[in-house]
Amino acid sequence: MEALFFYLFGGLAVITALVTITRRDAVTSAFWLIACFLNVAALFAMLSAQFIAVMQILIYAGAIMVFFLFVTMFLGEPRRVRLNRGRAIPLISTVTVLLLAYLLMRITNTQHRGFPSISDSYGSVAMVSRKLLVDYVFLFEVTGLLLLVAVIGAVYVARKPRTGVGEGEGHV
Amino acid sequence: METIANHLLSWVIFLPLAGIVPLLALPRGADRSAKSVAAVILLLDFLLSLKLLAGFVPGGGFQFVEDHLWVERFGIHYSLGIDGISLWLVMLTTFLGPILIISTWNAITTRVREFMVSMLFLQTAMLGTFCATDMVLFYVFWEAMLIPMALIIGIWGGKRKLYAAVKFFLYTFAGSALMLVAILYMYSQGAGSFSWFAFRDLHLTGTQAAWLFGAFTLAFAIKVPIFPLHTWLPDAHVEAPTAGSVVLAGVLLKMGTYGLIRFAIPFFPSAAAQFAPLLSTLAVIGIIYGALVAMVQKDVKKLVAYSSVSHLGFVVLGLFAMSTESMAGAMFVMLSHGLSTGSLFLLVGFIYERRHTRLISDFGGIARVMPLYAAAFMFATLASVGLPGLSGFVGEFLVLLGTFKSVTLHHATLFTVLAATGVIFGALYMLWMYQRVFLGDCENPKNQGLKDLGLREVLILVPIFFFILWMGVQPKPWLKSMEPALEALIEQQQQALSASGGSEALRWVEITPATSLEEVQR
Amino acid sequence: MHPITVEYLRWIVLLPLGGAAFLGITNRRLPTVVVSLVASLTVLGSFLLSAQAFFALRALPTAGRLLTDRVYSWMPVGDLRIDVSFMVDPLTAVMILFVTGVAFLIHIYSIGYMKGDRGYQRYFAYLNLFVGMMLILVLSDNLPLLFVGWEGVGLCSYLLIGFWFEDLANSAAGKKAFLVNRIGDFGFLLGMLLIARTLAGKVGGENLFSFAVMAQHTSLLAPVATAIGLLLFMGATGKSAQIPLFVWLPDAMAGPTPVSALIHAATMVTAGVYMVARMNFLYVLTPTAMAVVAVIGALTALVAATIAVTQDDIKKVLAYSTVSQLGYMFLACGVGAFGAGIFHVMTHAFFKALLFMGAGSVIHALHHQQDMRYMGGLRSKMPVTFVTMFAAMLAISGVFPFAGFFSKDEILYNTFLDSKVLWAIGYAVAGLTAFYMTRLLALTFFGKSRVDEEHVHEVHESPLSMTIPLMVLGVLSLIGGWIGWPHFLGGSNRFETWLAPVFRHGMEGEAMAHGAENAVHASAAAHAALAHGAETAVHAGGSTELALAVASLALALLGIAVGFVVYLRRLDVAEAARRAAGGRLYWLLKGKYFVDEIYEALIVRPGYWLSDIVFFRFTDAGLIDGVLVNGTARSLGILGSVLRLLQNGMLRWYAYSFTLGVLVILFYLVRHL
Amino acid sequence: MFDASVGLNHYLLLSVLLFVIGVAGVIFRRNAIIMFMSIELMLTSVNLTILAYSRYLGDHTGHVLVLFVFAVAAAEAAVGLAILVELFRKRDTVDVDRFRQLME
Repeated sequence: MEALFFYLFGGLAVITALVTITRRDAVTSAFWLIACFLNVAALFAMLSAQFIAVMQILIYAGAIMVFFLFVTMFLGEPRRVRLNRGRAIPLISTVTVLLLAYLLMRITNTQHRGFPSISDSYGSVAMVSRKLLVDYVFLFEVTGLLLLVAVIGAVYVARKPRTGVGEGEGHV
Repeated sequence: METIANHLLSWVIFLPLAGIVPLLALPRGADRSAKSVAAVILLLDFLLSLKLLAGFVPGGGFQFVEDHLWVERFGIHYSLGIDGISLWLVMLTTFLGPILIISTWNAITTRVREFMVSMLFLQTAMLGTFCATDMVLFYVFWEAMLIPMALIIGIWGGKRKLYAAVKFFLYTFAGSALMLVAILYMYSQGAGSFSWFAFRDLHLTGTQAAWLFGAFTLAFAIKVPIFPLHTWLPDAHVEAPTAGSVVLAGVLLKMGTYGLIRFAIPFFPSAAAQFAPLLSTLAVIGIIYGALVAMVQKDVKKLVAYSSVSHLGFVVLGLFAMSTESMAGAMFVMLSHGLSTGSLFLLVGFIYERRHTRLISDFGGIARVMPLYAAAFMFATLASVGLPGLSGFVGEFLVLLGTFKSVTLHHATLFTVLAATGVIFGALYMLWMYQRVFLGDCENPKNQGLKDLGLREVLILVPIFFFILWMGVQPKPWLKSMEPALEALIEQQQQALSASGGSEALRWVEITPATSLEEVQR
Repeated sequence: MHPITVEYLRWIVLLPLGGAAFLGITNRRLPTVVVSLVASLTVLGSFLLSAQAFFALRALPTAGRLLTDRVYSWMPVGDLRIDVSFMVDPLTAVMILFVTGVAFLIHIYSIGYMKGDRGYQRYFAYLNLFVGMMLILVLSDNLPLLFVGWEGVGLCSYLLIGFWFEDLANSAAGKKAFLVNRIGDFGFLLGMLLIARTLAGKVGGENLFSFAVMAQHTSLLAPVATAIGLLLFMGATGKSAQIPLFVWLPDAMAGPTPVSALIHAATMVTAGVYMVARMNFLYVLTPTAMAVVAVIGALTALVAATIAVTQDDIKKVLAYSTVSQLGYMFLACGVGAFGAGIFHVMTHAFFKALLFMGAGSVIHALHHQQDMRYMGGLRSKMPVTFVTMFAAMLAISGVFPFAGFFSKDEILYNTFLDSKVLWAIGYAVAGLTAFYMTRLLALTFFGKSRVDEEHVHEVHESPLSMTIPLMVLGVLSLIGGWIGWPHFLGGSNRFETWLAPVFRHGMEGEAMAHGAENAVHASAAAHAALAHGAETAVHAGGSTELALAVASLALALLGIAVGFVVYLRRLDVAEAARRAAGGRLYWLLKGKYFVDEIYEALIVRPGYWLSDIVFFRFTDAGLIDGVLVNGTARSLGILGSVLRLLQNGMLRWYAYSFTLGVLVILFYLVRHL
Repeated sequence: MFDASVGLNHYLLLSVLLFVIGVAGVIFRRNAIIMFMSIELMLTSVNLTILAYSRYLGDHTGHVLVLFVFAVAAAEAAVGLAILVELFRKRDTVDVDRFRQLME
């Protein structure tokens, strides 16, 4: 029963991922990626990491992808960009990717190891937050700082040139 | 005065460096005063070094020793000292100092002040190298010497000056990098400190000694230069300004041989004996090859440069023949080569200042137009060719004598015979050049207008020629002061060899009347 | 035989050297009179001092005749003690006397000959330097100091041959002389080194190069004596122009004639003979070396004489004649008659210097015309020159009362004792000498005048300053030989006895060489017996010596007669003879056996090619510089440019290269799975 | 293949697949935004692996780590897109190959 769900959500995740990278239009691929993240969230839940699953949906699917969509809309993709063809790079890179895939699989196909039983409070917000705020409180603070810096950086980079040094008004 | 007395060596070394301060203080365009300040400083330095000479006791080991802690953790000391070997090289450097400055009175016109600064810096570096008895201090001075020399060639040089400067710098630098590795390795082998004595008494296995000897000798072989590594010399000489090539030939080449006799041989006596045949062969090749190639040169300076390769081949042969006469001869050739080739370069410089060309084909019949110059050039040629009665002969004769008598060197006879042919080739290319440049009638119009040597030029040549003659006629004071240091070196060499049971490469045979000739020859 | 130390020997050398230095420094600023005075007086001073030494020596008992003057220690290194010290023994006395004597005469002669020449002072400076160096060579008591003089005279001959350096040919001749000498000196140097090696450490602190010390240690030198002898002789062939190194002497005629007279006739070229005589104690140890010396001497004499017959330039004839006579001297030394060799050196110095100076005055009169075909009939116009040269001709041909007869006869006699073949060669050369000297006289002074028009009436006798030396030497050519009046003619051969002590080793060694190989150290008694033994041999041989003397006199007269007949009466016969003797032989002789051309082709040109193409262009510029040094530089440059391509700014290429990196690392990690 | 329970290696296999797809996305696509998305995908696959192990070990450290990954991913996306906007303003395109500035 439970394996069934795993293959369902796993397969969906892979398929949606594949579709994301093959869409020509950034917006549609963004939506497909959101779908993929939802499936992954489901997988997290199966791993009884409820808090993380919820956070995944909230942050990834919710925040980051929305941000992606916003930026895509904001930029207003002027024209279709063809998938690049006919250059030496694709041939070698497919070989590389396949090789990479083969290698990683070789590493991970360890013998079957089942999951031990766990207490039902495993994965709950209390447990995770205790761990987070007890053992890794310093890292927590630093990450906060990191986010602050990222925000300032993003704002600074993307601000409209007040001094008109660039070639006038952006196209937007 | 008292502080000068007991720190005499440091004063002699760092006086030129101190001279840079007044130079920098001069206003921008004051070329003349820059030159005179530099000349005065170096003259003072020479006079100071005379005090060194006066206070020197031939028998004692290192004298005027100064030893101050420098880097405590690694046992690096600021330690100086000179003995019979380095004394005369120091005197040669300080003697040539003022002469260099006066010789470029009107040769260098652009950026005169910077030129004088680099000359003074070079002088300090050279003196330091000769007096340092601490390996790190030696290495610092050794590298410091490269910079000004490369600048002098690179900035004030001839057409291909950059190529020559870079080649000179990289070539020497690559060699000395290896030496640095060797020094550090030896320190790591428990030498305790970087002092010369600790390194000399360090016990090393056969292979270690061989490799370290190889590293040291390679660095010095490039500097000497020994046969395959000499191609930087002609370029450096041709492109360097007059003063540059005089100091290059006069002192810098002696760094290599000084390094061999001060560091390579005493540190690894068994390896030195083991490699002696190889290095002697290279030396002999150098002698003949240098002379023959000199014969076909079109440019006078290149010819003299290749002749230096030939002369220094004698020095290396003498060093590795390991007998008192050959070592003394080698030291003597160093000094006399410094004077004779130095004066040759000065003379070539004078004619270059007048005609701005060095090609032999541009000259002809100069003797009619400039008789005094022709006579001076003849004197320098004879000294360089090794005419008996001048300093060149004494050195070469002792080297050949020592090599022929040497028992540590196998096939000593073959080496001596081949080296002696150098005597013939020497005369061949010098006289042929002299004939093409000076003799015959002077039909080239540009040559007819040349004026003979001025007072300044004669003033420079007279002291050099005086010493060439004195060293040729009465070499005793020089030989006497060198001998104890060389005796000690050979003594130490023999002990090391007999202590190591005579490495298989060498069999120590005592010459007794009964020994038959072949036994001696083998 | 403890030597007497004196102080004035050094002045014999210092006087001319001082004169040279003084004239050299004040070049072109002294009036000619002062110059000639200074130059001549210094040489005269040396001559007087030499005479004083000679008489001091005569006063000493025959056994102890040795004056020494140790000036200072030259090269004290390790157990080596070389010092500058001079000595005069009977041999040196003879040499310094005639060297300074002839030099003084030539200085006087040069005053007239070089009058008006731009380089007048420079000429005399060089001449004084030469005399100084020659005296160092002759007076030194050890080999290295002798070598100083040896190369010093080589230098002076270079300077003087190329004296008129405006003409490139002269300076080339000078260079050739110096280089060939240098090749000889190379051998000499090696000889010295071999001596040093064998005697090293076994001489106990004395100067192992000094002749006395070497003479005492002949036993040590015995095994390597042959090698040393041959090497030293190589130096002698260079200096005294013997086969194979005689090519420079004929070209040396490019120098002023007094130079040829002094250097290339009387003094420098005899240095080789002096050295062999000085080292007689060594040469007697090796019969093989002696044989080589004798054979080469004889061959050179023959070859040079044959060439001399065909030369047209008056100085070239004399030059080859000198080479030939030198061959005689070496022949004498080779057969052990060192005394006879030195005797011939002295007599030859007299008449050859005279011949050269006579030729000089002829050339001077004919305004530098040296070709005999344009001379003739000068007998009436230049009587003094003619008479003196005639005397010299008779002397060199070996006609009875003249000097040449005695010295040449002694050599021929000693050669006869040693080997008949060499004697035959020597005998033939005597005839040839008489013939070509007569040819020279005939073409120059007899027959109709072939002098070209504008000079013919100007020809007049040379000024007094040139003729006086001619006369003095003319007299010497006559009486010079009497000092060695041989026993079989009732004389006491004072010259021989005078030199005997120096060559005592010679006699003793001679006995040893001929007798059993026992290295018997002759005690005083045995020594006397030996000397006596030699004495009787001479008396017994007196009759054969007389016969030989008469034979050589006859041949000489025959040569003279044939010479006169051929070159005076019937020039056409001479022409016919030349063609009849076969163009080829004549062509060979005229071309001087093409020795120069052979050397040029075999040694000079390939040598130049080797060093230019193979050494410089191929190895130096090409291999070492090109491939190794610049090669590495270029290859680094290429490598750099390749790497630069990787940074092509394409973002996705960077992404790809990251992935590639990951892949490689994974491969490494996974390899053992 | 379908044995009863789903083990650790299944999850690992899945995350490998997702990761590879992400890498392919980054390499093949010329559109910068798609590349960013692929990067996010790669990060998610890594999260999956971390959680799988965390569950296997029965420990919550994995969870904390994933949270941090979220933070970093967010920051990275923000700054990345900001740069993209600025680039777009200069070049009117998001085609990566056009941005050759590094090379000139």
